[in-house]
Amino acid sequence: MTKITRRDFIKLAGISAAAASLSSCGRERLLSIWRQPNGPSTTPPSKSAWVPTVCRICPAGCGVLVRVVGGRAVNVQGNPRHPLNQGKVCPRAQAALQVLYDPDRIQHPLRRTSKRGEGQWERIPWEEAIAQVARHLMSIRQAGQSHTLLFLHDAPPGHMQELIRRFCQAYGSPNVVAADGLDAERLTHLLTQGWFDLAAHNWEETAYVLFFGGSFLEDWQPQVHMLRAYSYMRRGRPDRRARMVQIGPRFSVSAAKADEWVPLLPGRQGALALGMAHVIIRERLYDHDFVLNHTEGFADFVALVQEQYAPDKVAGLTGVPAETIQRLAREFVGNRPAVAVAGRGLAEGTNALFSHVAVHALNALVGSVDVPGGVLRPRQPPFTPWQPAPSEGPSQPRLDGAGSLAYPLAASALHALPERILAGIPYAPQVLFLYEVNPLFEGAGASRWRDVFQRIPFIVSFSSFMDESTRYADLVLPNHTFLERWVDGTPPGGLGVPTVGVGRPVVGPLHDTRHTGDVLLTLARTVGGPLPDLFPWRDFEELLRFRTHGLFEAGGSIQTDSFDQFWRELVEQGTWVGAPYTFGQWEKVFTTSSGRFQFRLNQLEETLSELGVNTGHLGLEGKVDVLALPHYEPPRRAGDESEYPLHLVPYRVIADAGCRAPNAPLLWEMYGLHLKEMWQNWAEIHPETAHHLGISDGDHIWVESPQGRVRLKARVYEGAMPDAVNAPLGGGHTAGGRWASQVGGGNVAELIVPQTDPVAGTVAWCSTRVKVYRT
Amino acid sequence: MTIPNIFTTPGIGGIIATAVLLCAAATFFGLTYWILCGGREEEPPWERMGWPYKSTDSERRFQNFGR
Amino acid sequence: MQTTQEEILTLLLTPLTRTSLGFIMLVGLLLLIMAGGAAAYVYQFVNGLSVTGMNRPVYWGLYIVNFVFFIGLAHSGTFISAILKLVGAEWRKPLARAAEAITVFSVPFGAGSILIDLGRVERSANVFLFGRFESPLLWDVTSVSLYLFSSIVFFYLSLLPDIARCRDELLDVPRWQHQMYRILALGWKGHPQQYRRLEKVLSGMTVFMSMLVVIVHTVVAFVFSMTVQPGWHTAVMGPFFLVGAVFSGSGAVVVAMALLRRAYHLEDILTHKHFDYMRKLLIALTLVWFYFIVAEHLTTLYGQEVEEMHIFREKFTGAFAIPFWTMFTCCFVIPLVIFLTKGKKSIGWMVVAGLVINVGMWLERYIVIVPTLTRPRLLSGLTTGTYSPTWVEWAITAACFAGLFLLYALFTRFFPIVPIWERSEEIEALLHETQT
Amino acid sequence: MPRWGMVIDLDKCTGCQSCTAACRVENNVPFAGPEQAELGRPIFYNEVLEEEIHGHYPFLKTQFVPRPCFHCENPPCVKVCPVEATYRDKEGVVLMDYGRCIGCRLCTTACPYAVRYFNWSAPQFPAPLDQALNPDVPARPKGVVEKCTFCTHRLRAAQAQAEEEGRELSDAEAVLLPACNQACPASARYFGDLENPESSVSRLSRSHRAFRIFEELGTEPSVYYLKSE
Repeated sequence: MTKITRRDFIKLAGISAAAASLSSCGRERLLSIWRQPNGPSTTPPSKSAWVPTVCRICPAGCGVLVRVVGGRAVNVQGNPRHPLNQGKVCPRAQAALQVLYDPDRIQHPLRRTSKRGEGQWERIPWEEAIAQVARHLMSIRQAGQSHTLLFLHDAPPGHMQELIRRFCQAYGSPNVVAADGLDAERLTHLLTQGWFDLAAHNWEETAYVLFFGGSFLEDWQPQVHMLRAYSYMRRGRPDRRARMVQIGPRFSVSAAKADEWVPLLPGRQGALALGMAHVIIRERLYDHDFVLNHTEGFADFVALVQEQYAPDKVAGLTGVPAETIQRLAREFVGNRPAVAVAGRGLAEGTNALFSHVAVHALNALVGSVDVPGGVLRPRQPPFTPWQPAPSEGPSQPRLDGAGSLAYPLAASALHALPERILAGIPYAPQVLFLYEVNPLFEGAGASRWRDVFQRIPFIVSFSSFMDESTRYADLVLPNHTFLERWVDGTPPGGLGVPTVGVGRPVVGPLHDTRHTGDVLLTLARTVGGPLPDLFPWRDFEELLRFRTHGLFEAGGSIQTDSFDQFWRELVEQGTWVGAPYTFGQWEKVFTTSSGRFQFRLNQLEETLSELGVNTGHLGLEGKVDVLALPHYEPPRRAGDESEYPLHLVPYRVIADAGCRAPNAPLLWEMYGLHLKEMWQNWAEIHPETAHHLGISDGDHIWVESPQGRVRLKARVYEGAMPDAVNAPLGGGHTAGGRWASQVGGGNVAELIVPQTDPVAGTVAWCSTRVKVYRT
Repeated sequence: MTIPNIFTTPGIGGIIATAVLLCAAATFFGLTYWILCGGREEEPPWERMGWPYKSTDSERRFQNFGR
Repeated sequence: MQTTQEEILTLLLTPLTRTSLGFIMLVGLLLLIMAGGAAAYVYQFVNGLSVTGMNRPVYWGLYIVNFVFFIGLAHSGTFISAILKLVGAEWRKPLARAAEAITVFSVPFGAGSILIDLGRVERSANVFLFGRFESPLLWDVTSVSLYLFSSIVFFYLSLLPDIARCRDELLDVPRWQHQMYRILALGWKGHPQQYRRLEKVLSGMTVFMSMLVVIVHTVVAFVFSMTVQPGWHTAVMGPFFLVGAVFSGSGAVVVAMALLRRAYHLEDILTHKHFDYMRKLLIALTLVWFYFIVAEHLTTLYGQEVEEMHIFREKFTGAFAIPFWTMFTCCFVIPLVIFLTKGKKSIGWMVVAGLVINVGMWLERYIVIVPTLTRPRLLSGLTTGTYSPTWVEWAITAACFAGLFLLYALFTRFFPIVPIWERSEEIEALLHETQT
Repeated sequence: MPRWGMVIDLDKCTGCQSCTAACRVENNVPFAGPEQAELGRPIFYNEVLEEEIHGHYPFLKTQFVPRPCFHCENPPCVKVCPVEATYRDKEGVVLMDYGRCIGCRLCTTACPYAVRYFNWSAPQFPAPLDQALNPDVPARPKGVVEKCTFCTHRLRAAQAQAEEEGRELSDAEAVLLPACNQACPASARYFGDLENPESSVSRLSRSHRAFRIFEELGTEPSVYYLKSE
């Protein structure tokens, strides 16, 4: 009883004392908006609303609920309704508020008044800005140069992406270049199963997972789903604890959480996978039914594998002991359903495609395709189709060479652009649009993009932040942050079931910014030609309503009588989920000509012969006969071994939100959990290597590649391979906001020699050699 | 109010501390006064405390060791 | 040869009548340093403790070190005058006041250091408004302030007759100074009865003070040893702090004696004999200190308790090896050597020893407090676990020491630093005869 | 009278730090910035600790340990506070009274888990970042200690609501109450009433995997961990 009276006593005391403190230092008045006189014990809860929307910081598009109090967004939580994250969020989503309220955001349209990159700007009204862009587009169009519009974007799967594609198509430019580097996986599925998309996984049932390359707990799409899957596979199913093996160059968080870590240099995943395939085939452990009924070209595959990838030989290629290869192979077939996954991170070398193919072949061997616990083909949401935009005039080749001789199967090859543009191949771009992409920082060999930008007469950035690339723009049309605008998203990979997230503006725009979707629609109307008819929607919301009508017809998780009702529900729930996944729809799973899983990559063969590409031209070592089979294509490494003895292994940590949240102190302060680094970029070096190089923990070192050198903090780390240097991408900004540019250490992307996979056109993040020395 | 409460209740500690110091103050004042009173019972109290301040030859003689 | 009362009197009282240029310069310098410290504190008050080198987990630094050190230093006076009086060491008499002065002037800076260390000093009243007696800090507040209080009174009473003496003898001093004497003398008449009572009270208080000394520094140690932190949570802390305190205190007394002796030409009063007594006393203390440090660390070493050993290694071979071994040399090796060799003859060497001991003891406080904090039980990678004081902390520390010197200098300038009445045979006799 | 406690499953934990982030957003914890962080002054009510990597390359092992305040039943910090600015409320949550703390930092040094943090300088939320502050949680002034509160403000709100509806706070509601639990993608964290033998936390705290940090100190933490095996 005395205790309670004591509490009251304290309250009084607290108030008087707090009053004293208030008067004492004026600085604290900064916080006066929410000042409470006493400790948490006495603070009343505030009335508030939870507004559902879609997190647009990473491409995954988790459903989130944002707490709004008195017009302020004050908290972010997962949306329990959204099947992807089911009420959970990762640290990046938590940073949403600091993106919204970032003091360094671009607050209104800007026009450059000084030389490029000098950062002199003048504010201009939106109408003028848009008019200026429109003028450019129209003049180019009249000159029959529509194709010289280059649109770089990293718009996550959703209608911004669709709109951008459609806009360029309608305008008459093939040059929409997407920046997400996951095409190798998509292509793998195209070649083996006939559809171009990331795979979904049925983790609920999986019993054994081989992760090749990237870190599945730090750099995966969709991340939160993977994190949830991890804990479910570990403890969600009584007495069915999944076993996980992380194969990769770094003792990452994933490697630490996996049951086993198999160190393997990047670019060698293919060899290891095929070595395992050899064991599985030799010991006849593969899934005979599946192979018999659902695959084609198995015989050729068997022949090749048996001949070329005996464990001993593979051990030579990979440095992984033959015993380990055999053990892993036996474990893999021994614990079904088992899945082999090639990383969605930065794990790839110049042989990205063939690494993925080889790894995916393992799934086919054990029949883990479209079975519970296996690899699924994600079903796409049934949006209302819009009539295709006819691009007028002669169709022009793409600037990045995707789909041409250069990159036969590529959809887009961002990192091939600089070279080609600087060489003027095939023609010179005249207008550059930048949406949620920052090549001057994130591009391989980032700084070389500066020269590219110099070659382009007119550059427009839609960025919300004054990042490296935007600094080089002529005109900035700042986008709303995602909490201020209509957003939608369909998770890349992840779930089999069709899933759509939709979000309305959570708070009114803080500044004089505009939804880039609306801007594009306005442009479409202004530019004229066929565009106005192809873009009849007033704004992005209307566009969403139009497209989601299809969902209404399909029914799914929201069953209503009228569309308006449906739309209201959709916005209220923030998510729509389609029909549950049905297994065994083989016609959907294998859309190849044969309707089977292709061990022999016919389509590759055909495309190559169509284009008349010979393997030598692509710099592939695989002979013609093996080229169309899952085989090991040795990675090309930039930099001479004698001069650059170490392999550079760039990677991403979970707190790295990329160009959509470059300036969130929350994330920089939890940047390097593993190495206990905050506000700092570092390079991990194995103790012995460090000893040889005379480098000790915490030294400042230069990491130098043929591309350039950056200064980093050396961290002597047991979990680095002796002949590798691991360094995180993400830190080292020189622009983007006060906090972004305070992060110590250089930008690791500067080091990457921009080599690409000759077939898929993806950049080889992990094929650069470096040397390391003290500053 | 139990014994432990004496130690854990906020305020009581302060009271104890203050009490101790006040007692000390009282005692010390008392002692000082008592000393000064030595052999001066005839004088009024305030003069024993030295008010108003003055020094007379008589005392000086006593102290000057036959100077 | 025995000097007469006259000479002694003039010897002791003349300094109170004139100010040397050197003195003025000294005061000026000290004031300057204090001004610097004050500025530093204002800076700290405005910007918060972030201007110091303290961090997580090293939540305490120089300020707390100073606190413990000054309180320790304070024990010199009480020890010399009170405890030695109890054991009836007559030789202490001329030293007593010099020593007590150190007490009276260093305690305030000890207590002050705590206030300086507070994150919200303007709320320090809360300690009385909401004080919980369970907290060791409250024991500190109580005992230290009581200690300060009573040592001032004790000091003042023993000073009373001599102030009266100044009042009556020094008629040619500036008016305000004479006024000061008159007021402070409280109309003391030197009546035999007064002397008798004074004697009674003083000897009574010595007992009280002696107990207080023990309590106070043990309690200071409790602030640390009551926590469960490795390196702190040991019963030896209390006694060890106490001994350390008396140790550094006595060292300080030697230095003070020598300085006064030189400054005010007291060669005949503070004789080699006194220094020799102090030397013997200090030898004993050095050995006791050694005994404690061995006891403490041998226990740890033998027990091999993991967390304790972390701290142990940090001290002996790790990040704190240099201060630790410096501390050991300063507190044990150097003093012992000096006392057993040069110190016998030369006062200069005794001063050196006294200074070295205090440097050593300051380091010991540092070694006790900081290493434990740098190595918390539950390690967090985000903590550096290092501590390097900033200029603010150093400035404030310097100011504290300057303040101590200043008060001391001013006191010696205006009051006889060696008790007059306690030495005068008449009064001795008087007291003696009246007792029988 | 419930006694709130937490259980954290180290086997599930993926070291993603969502808990850390969610906590900082929920509780208006200021960021330190590079300089202060360098000095070891950032505030993390809930920090994800990592066990020192052991074993020899390539057979390395480590473990991620999310560390909130352990809300001990016998809290060393509360004992030593001279002004009862920190106290253990009747439901077993160790809280701070920012209005009263004098910043002596005796509690921070007394806590064996170093979970208590000090505001070395006035928290900074450069406008418009201050717009994002959570109205339910007081912003701390400079010079006072702060710590994990088990999101006591959420707890009170939930209890108040339950009371309105004339019922007890159900275990299902409690489990995800603190911001860290709600965010945790791996669902590795549980919150609830340790007094109630039926609650998930007390059931888990009896599991053979359950342990507490530094049991030997007799602080009786209310936070249990579940070890991998």
